Amino acid sequence: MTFDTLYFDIGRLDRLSYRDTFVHRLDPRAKVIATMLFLFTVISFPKYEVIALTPFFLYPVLLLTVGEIPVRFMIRKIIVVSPFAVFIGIFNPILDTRTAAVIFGVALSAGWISFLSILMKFALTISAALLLIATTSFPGVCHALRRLGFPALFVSQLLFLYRYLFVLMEEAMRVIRAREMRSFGTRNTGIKVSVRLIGILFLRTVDRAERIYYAMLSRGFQGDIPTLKRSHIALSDLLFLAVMIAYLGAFRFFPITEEIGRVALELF
Amino acid sequence: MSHHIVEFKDVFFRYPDGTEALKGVNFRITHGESVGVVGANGAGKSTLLQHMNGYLMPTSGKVIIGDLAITGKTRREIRKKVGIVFQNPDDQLFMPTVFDDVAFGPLNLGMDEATVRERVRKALGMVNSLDLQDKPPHHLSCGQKSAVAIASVMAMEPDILAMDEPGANLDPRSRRSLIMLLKTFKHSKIIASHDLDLILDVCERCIVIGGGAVVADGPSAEILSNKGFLEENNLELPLSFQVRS
Amino acid sequence: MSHHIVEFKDVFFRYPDGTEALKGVNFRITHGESVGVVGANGAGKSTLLQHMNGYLMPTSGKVIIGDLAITGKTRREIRKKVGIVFQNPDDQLFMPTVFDDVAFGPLNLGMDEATVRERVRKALGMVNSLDLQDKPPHHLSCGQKSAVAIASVMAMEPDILAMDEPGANLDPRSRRSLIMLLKTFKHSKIIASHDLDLILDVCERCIVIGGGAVVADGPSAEILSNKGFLEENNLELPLSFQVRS
Amino acid sequence: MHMADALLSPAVGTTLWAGTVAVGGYASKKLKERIDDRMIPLMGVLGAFIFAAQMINFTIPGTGSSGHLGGGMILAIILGPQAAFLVMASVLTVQALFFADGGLLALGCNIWNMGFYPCFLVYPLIYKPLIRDSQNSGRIVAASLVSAIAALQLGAFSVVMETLLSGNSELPFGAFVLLMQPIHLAIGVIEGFVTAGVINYVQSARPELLGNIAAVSSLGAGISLRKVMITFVVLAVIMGGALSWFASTHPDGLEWSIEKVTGKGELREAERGIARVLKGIQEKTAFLPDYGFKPEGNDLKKAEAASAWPGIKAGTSVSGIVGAVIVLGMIVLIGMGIRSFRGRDA
Ligand SMILES: Nc1ncnc2c1ncn2[C@@H]1O[C@H](COP(=O)(O)OP(=O)(O)OP(=O)(O)O)[C@@H](O)[C@H]1O
Ligand SMILES: Nc1ncnc2c1ncn2[C@@H]1O[C@H](COP(=O)(O)OP(=O)(O)OP(=O)(O)O)[C@@H](O)[C@H]1O
Ligand SMILES: [Mg+2]
Ligand SMILES: [Mg+2]
Repeated sequence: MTFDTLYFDIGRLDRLSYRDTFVHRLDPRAKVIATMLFLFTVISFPKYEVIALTPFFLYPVLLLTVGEIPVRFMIRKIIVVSPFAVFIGIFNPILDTRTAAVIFGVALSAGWISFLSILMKFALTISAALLLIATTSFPGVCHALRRLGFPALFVSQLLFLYRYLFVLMEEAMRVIRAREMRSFGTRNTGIKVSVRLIGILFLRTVDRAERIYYAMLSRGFQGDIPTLKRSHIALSDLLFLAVMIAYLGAFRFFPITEEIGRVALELF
Repeated sequence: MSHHIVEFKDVFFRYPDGTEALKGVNFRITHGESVGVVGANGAGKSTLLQHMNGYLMPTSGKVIIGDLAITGKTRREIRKKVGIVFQNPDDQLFMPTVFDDVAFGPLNLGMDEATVRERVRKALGMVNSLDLQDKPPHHLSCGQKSAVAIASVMAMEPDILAMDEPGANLDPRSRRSLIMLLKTFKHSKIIASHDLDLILDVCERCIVIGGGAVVADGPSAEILSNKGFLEENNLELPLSFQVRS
Repeated sequence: MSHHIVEFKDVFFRYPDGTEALKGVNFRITHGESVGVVGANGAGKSTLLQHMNGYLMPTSGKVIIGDLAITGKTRREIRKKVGIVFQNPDDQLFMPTVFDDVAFGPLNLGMDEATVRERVRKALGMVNSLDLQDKPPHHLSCGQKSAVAIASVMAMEPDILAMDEPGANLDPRSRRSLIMLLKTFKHSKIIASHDLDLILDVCERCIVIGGGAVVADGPSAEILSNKGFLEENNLELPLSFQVRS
Repeated sequence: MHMADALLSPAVGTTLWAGTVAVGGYASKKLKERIDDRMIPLMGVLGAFIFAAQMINFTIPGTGSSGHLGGGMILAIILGPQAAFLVMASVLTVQALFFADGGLLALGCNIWNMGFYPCFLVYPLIYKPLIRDSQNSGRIVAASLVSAIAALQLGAFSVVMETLLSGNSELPFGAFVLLMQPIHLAIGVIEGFVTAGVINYVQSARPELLGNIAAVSSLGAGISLRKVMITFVVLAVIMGGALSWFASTHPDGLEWSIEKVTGKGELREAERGIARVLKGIQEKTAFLPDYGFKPEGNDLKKAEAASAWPGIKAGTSVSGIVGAVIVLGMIVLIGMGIRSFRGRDA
């Protein structure tokens, strides 16, 4: 079942985020802001840009290595998820057939270039998002959002969602197994039984919410979820942001990659 | 210290679907007592415990904690005094990390940061779980969750502690440390459980619930050794009293 | 009758997130044996049980039921032989009424209506729950749910029965009738539990799991009376062996 | 269907983020005014429920392929529009972070497409009027079906618009629409049946539940709200359209100014050593001039204008490729370096 692996993947991603490395210790706000800037910069490149995108791989690679995130796991996640961009992008080579370049006699259409650009943007944006969560625990991201001004109500229920995601998914998994166990390969995956299962899961969820609410009340809950400040912006965070902005700015506005290529060409 | 008193006065409770779960419950627990609540499945133990800080309000009758009867107005006050540990720790650990969860109560009580941190440290230390504090509860084992759930209630330093089946799903060693922990808790406590051996170890007094009412109330050692009576109430002798042939 | 044999051959299992839950489990259960599986929280008992009908497939090693090794192809066959009762009965009761739930398995086995009715009647009778048959599972008490969950597995008349913590949350009398029921089940059975007294009552043989491997395997009476060994494994003597001062 | 970062232009992404934040802020504010405390855990846990429910796959009759619940409609029916919108927003946030569905910039679009339409358009304008206070199961099926289809069609159409306005895809409007809408019709039908099934089941098993939750939260579907929301949609579409039209016809404002600042645009080219060889190769490979420097290549005029300096352009491209290879090589080396350094540490 593919969803099983998806489930375990998020479990793994979640565990990764509780490591303790330099990147993990950075303030979540700094990482959220940096990620958004990064995404924005990458997306702001025009359709046919490929070369100028290359330096931006430095950021995920650094996070990956300094944050000690397993490379293969990340690559697999990036490849597996969200085929939508690729699916839509693949039409470009088909539809945009103007010749953009002839390399050793092989004509390269503009569509391929824009498709390559989409693929690179895809890899960059997806890995940035995954790395954000892998190096910043989900609660960390939530607290960052809260302190960046997102409504308390939204953030609290995001935290609840996260907390019970695993509980409920495991519950669903057990129910599915129970059904499987007594189905004996008859295709009992019809909508009818499934809808029942979902219905039962729903009822249990509502009951659970009630019990959670009681538990909260019993510990003095009065409508607001209080939290301790868990992090302070440190010098390293500011430094990180500054470097990040310089890095993004430099590679966005100056054709550094080409310069490097030119210098290299001159050297030979 | 009258604020450690728990009194049920002729409490009736009907669930909205019509089930009569409590039918005239009467008892009084004074300061420092530890009381076991036992009874068959569906006897009304959990229902009774949920009356202790006003989740459920009696259909008729009164629940008095300290000097206050529980009403819609007083229950917020009363919740600061009574700590309840539920049957399923997953329902109780609702914050995303262990630390946040244990800190939730003290923060709501309006304590400052240093005090909160101190409270959390102390409560987690009590259940030997200090090293779990940055973990998210969903990556804990069942037994660890139970321990943290207890810590999260202990952090509020309640005057009265109520627990519903605290020992289920614990392995024998963890169960034993729970018993030790409960013995060191010096205020009033009420423990509902099917584990009569645990009740016998922790509680001097025992209340037997049957069909929504108190059918016996007295010293644990006495009640829990009355075989005939226990069997009438879907119970049996604690296992450590049962002679194995 | 070789089809009642359960054999684990060097079974390793790693959860996809990297947790090594089983690290080389070996044992063989022959027809009619009843075996208890005990161990600390997180030792791997539930993981082991879930290998018995192919929910989980070994990362390496083999699980053999009867004459068949469990593979993707054979597990469908094997599920007809092995009935598993989960830790939480709520996970197991997914149909809107008790009757539908117990009938679910037999219907899927392709039986005709009369046989299905007969099976349901018999299974519910076995756990004294015939009168519950029209109720929706969410209105049952915890103990009643456990009973129905057992019936829903029994209705398939499995050759091999596996149960995970069947006694938790049952009141002492229900626990006792569960013990009686298990004793009357004549085929092979495997029971994972922290309730060592229950294991001692029901199983002649006992397997102790520690850190994902079998650390002891032998007669229950022997293993469960070895205090030092039990304590090494987060266990303790069955309560009925503990002398109360 | 999740919109993806890679297809998005900054203008479209920002516009929909702005719309989403506005609606989210509005929903939080409205909800806070009348919320019952117990809604907070309920909303969160129901968000988790959507994930759990999605694990329960089922076979779609007649096709053999499998489908699962999306969730927008069911949440709207159970929680009412504001709360449902926030829950949907959190579900999609978790999907963007943990499952990498879409991405963080596209999150604005996705919340809009899958949250706004079912909660603020379809629920008050279609579901509510169809169902009124009826508890008739046939009526629930019909209303859910129509609603789910409508919500998904709107969402799919938005994906089309967002993609096209972003300008990264070459798909013509007609083909794209023909691709997306029918698929989502099928998905909508399934979503509708499942939604109805669950609502009906809850109705029969625990009728009090639907009434209770709805009573707390679904008062908000008033007329004024509708107007506000429709204005929002119209505004968003117009703004998105205008902005990305601007973006696609004019080069990025910033880039323009950079070009002016650096003046020459290109440094003088040196022809030494291997560069001369490469120059030879490059004469054979002849890059299309508009590639690799200026933004929108589909703008033919620009391409023609740019071809006025073919030599420079071509040179840029070759050094560009060399640079790219070097940069990527360095990145890989840095990565491996850190890794082996750590390896020795450990
Ligand atoms: N939410 C509810 N709605 C309706 N009836 C309920 C509800 N919860 C419990 N009951 C019923 O109230 C009675 C008492 O239930 P309660 O949970 O208090 O029993 P208990 O003594 O805790 O049992 P157990 O030992 O199984 O935990 C039972 O008959 C039960 O079916
Ligand atoms: N779905 C899962 N994903 C990852 N790890 C898991 C999963 N389920 C269990 N584990 C881990 O596998 C190990 C064995 O777990 P298992 O549930 O088999 O223990 P157990 O012996 O049944 O414990 P308990 O007595 O608490 O029921 C534990 O370390 C547990 O954390
Ligand atoms: Mg109870
Ligand atoms: Mg287990």
